[in-house]
Amino acid sequence: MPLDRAAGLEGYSRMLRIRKFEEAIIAHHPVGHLSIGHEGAIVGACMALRDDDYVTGTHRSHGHPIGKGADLRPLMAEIFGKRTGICKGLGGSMHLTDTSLGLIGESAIVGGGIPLATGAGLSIQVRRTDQVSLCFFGDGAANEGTFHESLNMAAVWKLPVIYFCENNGYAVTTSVEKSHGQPDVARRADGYGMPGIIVDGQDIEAVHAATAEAVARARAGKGPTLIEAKTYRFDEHSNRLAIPIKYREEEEVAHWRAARDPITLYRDVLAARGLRAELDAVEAAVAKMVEEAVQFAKDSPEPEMQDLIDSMFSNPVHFPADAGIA
Amino acid sequence: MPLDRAAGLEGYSRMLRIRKFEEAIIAHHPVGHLSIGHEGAIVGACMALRDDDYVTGTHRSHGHPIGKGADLRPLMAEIFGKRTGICKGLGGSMHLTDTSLGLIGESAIVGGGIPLATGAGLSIQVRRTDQVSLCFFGDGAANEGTFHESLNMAAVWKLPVIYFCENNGYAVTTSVEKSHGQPDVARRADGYGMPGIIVDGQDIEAVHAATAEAVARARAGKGPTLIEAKTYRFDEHSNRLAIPIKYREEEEVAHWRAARDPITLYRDVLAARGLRAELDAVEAAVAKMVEEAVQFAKDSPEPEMQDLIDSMFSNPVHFPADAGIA
Amino acid sequence: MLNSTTKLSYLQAIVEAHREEMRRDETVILMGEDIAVYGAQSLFDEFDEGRLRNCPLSELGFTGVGVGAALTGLRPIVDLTIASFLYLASDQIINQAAKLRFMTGGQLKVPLVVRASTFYNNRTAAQHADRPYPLMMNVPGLKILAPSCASDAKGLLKSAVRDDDPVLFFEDITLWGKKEEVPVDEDHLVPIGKADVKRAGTDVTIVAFAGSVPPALAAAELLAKDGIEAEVVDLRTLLPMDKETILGSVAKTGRLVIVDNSHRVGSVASEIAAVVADEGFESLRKPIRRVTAPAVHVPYNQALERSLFPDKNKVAAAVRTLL
Amino acid sequence: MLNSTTKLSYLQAIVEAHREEMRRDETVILMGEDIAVYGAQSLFDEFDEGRLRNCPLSELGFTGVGVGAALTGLRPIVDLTIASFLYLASDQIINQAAKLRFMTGGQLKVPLVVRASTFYNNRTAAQHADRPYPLMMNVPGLKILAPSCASDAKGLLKSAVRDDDPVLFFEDITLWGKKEEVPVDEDHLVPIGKADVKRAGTDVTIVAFAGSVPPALAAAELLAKDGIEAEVVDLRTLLPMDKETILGSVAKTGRLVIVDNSHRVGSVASEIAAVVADEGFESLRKPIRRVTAPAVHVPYNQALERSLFPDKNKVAAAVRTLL
Ligand SMILES: Cc1ncc(C[n+]2csc(CCOP(=O)(O)OP(=O)(O)O)c2C)c(N)n1
Ligand SMILES: Cc1ncc(C[n+]2csc(CCOP(=O)(O)OP(=O)(O)O)c2C)c(N)n1
Ligand SMILES: [Mg+2]
Ligand SMILES: [Mg+2]
Repeated sequence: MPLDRAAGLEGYSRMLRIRKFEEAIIAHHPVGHLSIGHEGAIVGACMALRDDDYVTGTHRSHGHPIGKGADLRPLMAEIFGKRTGICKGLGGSMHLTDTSLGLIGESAIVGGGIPLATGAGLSIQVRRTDQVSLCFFGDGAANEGTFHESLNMAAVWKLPVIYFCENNGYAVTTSVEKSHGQPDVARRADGYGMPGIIVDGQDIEAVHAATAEAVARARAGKGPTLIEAKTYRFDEHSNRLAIPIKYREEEEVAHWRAARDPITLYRDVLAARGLRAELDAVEAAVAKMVEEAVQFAKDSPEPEMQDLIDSMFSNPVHFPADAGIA
Repeated sequence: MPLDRAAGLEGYSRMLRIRKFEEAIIAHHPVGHLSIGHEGAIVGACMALRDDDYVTGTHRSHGHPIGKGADLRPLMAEIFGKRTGICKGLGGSMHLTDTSLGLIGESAIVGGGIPLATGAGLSIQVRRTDQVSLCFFGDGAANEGTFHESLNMAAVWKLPVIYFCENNGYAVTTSVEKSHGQPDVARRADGYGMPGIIVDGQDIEAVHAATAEAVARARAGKGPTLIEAKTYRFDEHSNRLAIPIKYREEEEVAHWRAARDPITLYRDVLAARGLRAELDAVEAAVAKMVEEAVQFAKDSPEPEMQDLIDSMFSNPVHFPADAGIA
Repeated sequence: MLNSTTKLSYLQAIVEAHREEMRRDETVILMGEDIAVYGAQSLFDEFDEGRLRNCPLSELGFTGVGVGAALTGLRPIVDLTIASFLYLASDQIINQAAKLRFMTGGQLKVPLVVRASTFYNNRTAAQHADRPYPLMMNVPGLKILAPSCASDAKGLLKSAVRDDDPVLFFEDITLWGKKEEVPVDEDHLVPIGKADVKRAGTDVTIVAFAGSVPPALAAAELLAKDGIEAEVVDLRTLLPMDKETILGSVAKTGRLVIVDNSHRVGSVASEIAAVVADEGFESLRKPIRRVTAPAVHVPYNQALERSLFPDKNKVAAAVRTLL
Repeated sequence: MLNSTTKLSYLQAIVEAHREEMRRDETVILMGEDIAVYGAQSLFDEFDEGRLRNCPLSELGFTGVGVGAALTGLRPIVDLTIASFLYLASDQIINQAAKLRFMTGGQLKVPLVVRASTFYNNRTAAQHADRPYPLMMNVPGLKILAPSCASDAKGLLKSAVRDDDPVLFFEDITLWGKKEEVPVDEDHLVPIGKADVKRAGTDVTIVAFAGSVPPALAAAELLAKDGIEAEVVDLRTLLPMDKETILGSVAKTGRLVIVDNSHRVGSVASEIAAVVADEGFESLRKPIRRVTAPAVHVPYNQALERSLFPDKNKVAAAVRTLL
């Protein structure tokens, strides 16, 4: 079912925030892995969550906090490595983790976040709250042992976890065809006795509907679901990594950019629902947000050694004295 | 299809060798994890292999070399920790590895042998021989990340590997029901685009037929197969580990021992085929083999530090000089 | 009552620490494979299976599940059982547990305890017998404990459960059955980062921990017969190390022997030696000796296996080379 | 021809070593993720995909596949790419590759090379920037290499491929682009286990390896301006260590500074210090100094990250404390 008017506009706004945030990164501070192309999948999933639901993410970490509704300023400051960054400039582009919105770690170790999300599910079950835990991961991550071990545990224990695969068809230069015994990640769910669902990741409302259903199952104590959103990475794997080979066709990239852009597709949907004026307002607001975020980042101070020291331990012992800090 | 006369008697003999070898262990040197109850699965699988095919095994390592046809004397000497042991007394009960018959490692790290067997498959493919690689592992091992990563690679690369699960229903005290999202390991194969077959592990000829078919697929370059043999461990997990809790019903154990013993079941089959006299001869021969093996082990010398030193490196550098050996 | 004690084995003391902490704080849970087999069966009488999780054979996965649970309100104790399985879980310990607080600029805390038993001198051969403490010492953000007796085991494990950072707790199966009087006080804590002088002496400092403490103490008795008074420092915490106690003892004795059951190269003993060769050099009168297992794997054959590990004679002999 | 050389970067030299060894021996294969991205793309022109395996994201699995292939007639080179991913593969390296020959009483050999790049000073933050050499030094059965220049990288990698034991080969990305003249001789091998005196001196010994060699040499130049002649020993092989060269140099200088980019506690530097504090104690005139990265994680912020690692000034300052 479609998102209602307010939710639809908020969804459009969050997708646009991701897009514009990352365009600003390209313009001002080109580092890292962009989510451009994934906005429909990310925001569709996040819109099905409450603020107190947990989320884990990946090295492609910008979209997840923005999708969950995070303030852009500390995120951009983090990209710039500043002290006002969401991680004090210690984490950086691959780790935009805003814990105030339930994010508990964007893992640059591919597959590393899958057990974390599962553990959040265990915590929810033991503490008997009605939260859920949503785990973003890629098609490449689905080949890590952590995927297998985690999904099986979640299934045995009926944990309230949604495993959400952003399947963009490639892990760096390696296609799903060349790295998976068969191409559908969702088809692996049956081996764990878990439902597996495939959804069009470029259709925010389809993603939202599928995720909302999985969230309802999880809150009802019926256990985990694996959702595979078929999506596409519009840019290179990382704008810091030179790719010396051709691993996907230009036509393929051009087709997705032109015909499968989740933002333009959804703009047309909302426009058809008579929301042109509201869309223009959203676009102006997002442009302003991103501008302010960049300015905030530029104006912010660098972190100092003391910030680093303060972030190491909750209960320091013989620290920093014995750490050998010059 | 049934095994022919000679193969049938050889299969019966190998099953009996495993049984009597382990009864001798209980009597003379009680260490380790016994394969009693698994004989039909192990021998049925091994009888489908050539001497030059590779095999990897597990901590429950006695059955695999015997199933492949190994000389019992060095195996028993290894159990006794003697210098004449197949591993010079350095490996012991969990590692009875006879490389002359293609065994390349019995791993006491559960799941650790699965990538090794897969690597042997890769080697076969790169060297373009018509060998195959067979990987024995347990139901518990199927929950290790190595299972997932290895089966997927074998499927993508169409490696000549047979993944053979000895599903005895338990990992130490943990039942499949309490540790697997759904109870059939073979059902996980589809997620890798690989055939998965379930077979009665107490029926040596059924196991042989299923394995022979998978071996034929592999030799024909058609890729890997996952075979799950439903079997049962008649004794405790390990006769060196005290189990303080009740995790399976006595009736269950009694039923399998009485009605599902692969050796008595097959003896009846062969007897019905008019082979009573031959069976008696096999039993006498096996009794003698095991007796000789025990005597050989008892009469053998202990290994020395030099044996240990000689086994560390193929190309020693500053060794043993710098190892700090007293 | 507060000062009364009860006789417990090292393993029983560990189980008691679980019981007391699980009673005190319902966010404490135990996870691991066949946990009942590793001493915890009596806990099932008191706590439900929700807090006593028998895990599938998925070391990396369930350790990461413990980390995720620690990030979200629980205080998990993850039992890896045999320390040789630690490698499988090492990525979640090193790249997640030890780094998440830092990488999030201090937003998160990771109150996680990981238990692992060093399973040597037990005829289980090379894939079960590792003592991998040194592999984790290089990892910032971790605390590493290795007690040598029941009361330290109980007091340190309780401190670990109450600590908000990830703690590795190494149990030594050569000590599991060793009984002694253990305080019953539920707030009996042994501080993390403090060594304990198990025997006072003036002629030589012997630093040991976990299973290397008994041979160190036995060697000290041997040496005492010849009028050599050894001071035995039980490290108890490997990371962060109690440099002050070690350096203080060496300042007094001028001689140092370190006893460590791990492999010689890159051992805990090596780190101690490096610290003293820098910060304690002026007080050193003799070379620093390390009595360790050699850099070879552990064989199945029992006599060969035993011959690899430090014993009182090897320790005493090392001391005598310094006199 | 035999003595002629060609200018290559450190990474190019590594790729050339692959090319030469793959030509020489068709059982040599390369496995890893996106191997073309890590320098190997030119190999695809010459060798088929059967021998150049792009692997799924399954570090533990494909490293174990490499071990299995090594047991059965191949000589695989497994590229783990970034060294921070080594933990995921550590079980197959430690429990299988390093132990299988031993556990089978010498029946098997494991001619495996595992490559890993230390990816620090590169703004990739804590989960990418580890230098985990020390974590592997405690493992018997392994050989560990860490070259500091293109010709050593080529010669050592070729020796590693020809070695019948498992070898860990650490590349240092701070050196990847560094060019120098490299022998073209296809049998130019650098022996495993031999250090190299990169600069002769009489006043102090500076031991370094991989990315810590450039600051060590730069510090030596600084010190030379003040008439202090430092001898710079490039370890090249971390395991087994060339104790003879280190001890020989310290016997001459009486002073030792060790430079190591890994975290201070349980570092490679600690092991070297321990060896010298025992076997070289008599020649030591001053404390042993370790110049290392501190025991904190690597931050994203570039200035903070740079400030953690040894540089020529820190090394020179450490030397001056010994004069
Ligand atoms: C354990 C691990 N292996 C390899 C890498 C290097 N790496 C970073 S991203 C990536 C590809 C991940 O692919 P996928 O999971 O599909 O996510 P995507 O980048 O496509 O969003 C790789 C191989 C890593 N960071 N961690
Ligand atoms: C990685 C690892 N984890 C745990 C253990 C301890 N352990 C030894 S055997 C075993 C159970 C294995 O179960 P399964 O794979 O079903 O084999 P079975 O013993 O039933 O034949 C366990 C948990 C181990 N040896 N290795
Ligand atoms: Mg992808
Ligand atoms: Mg089983």
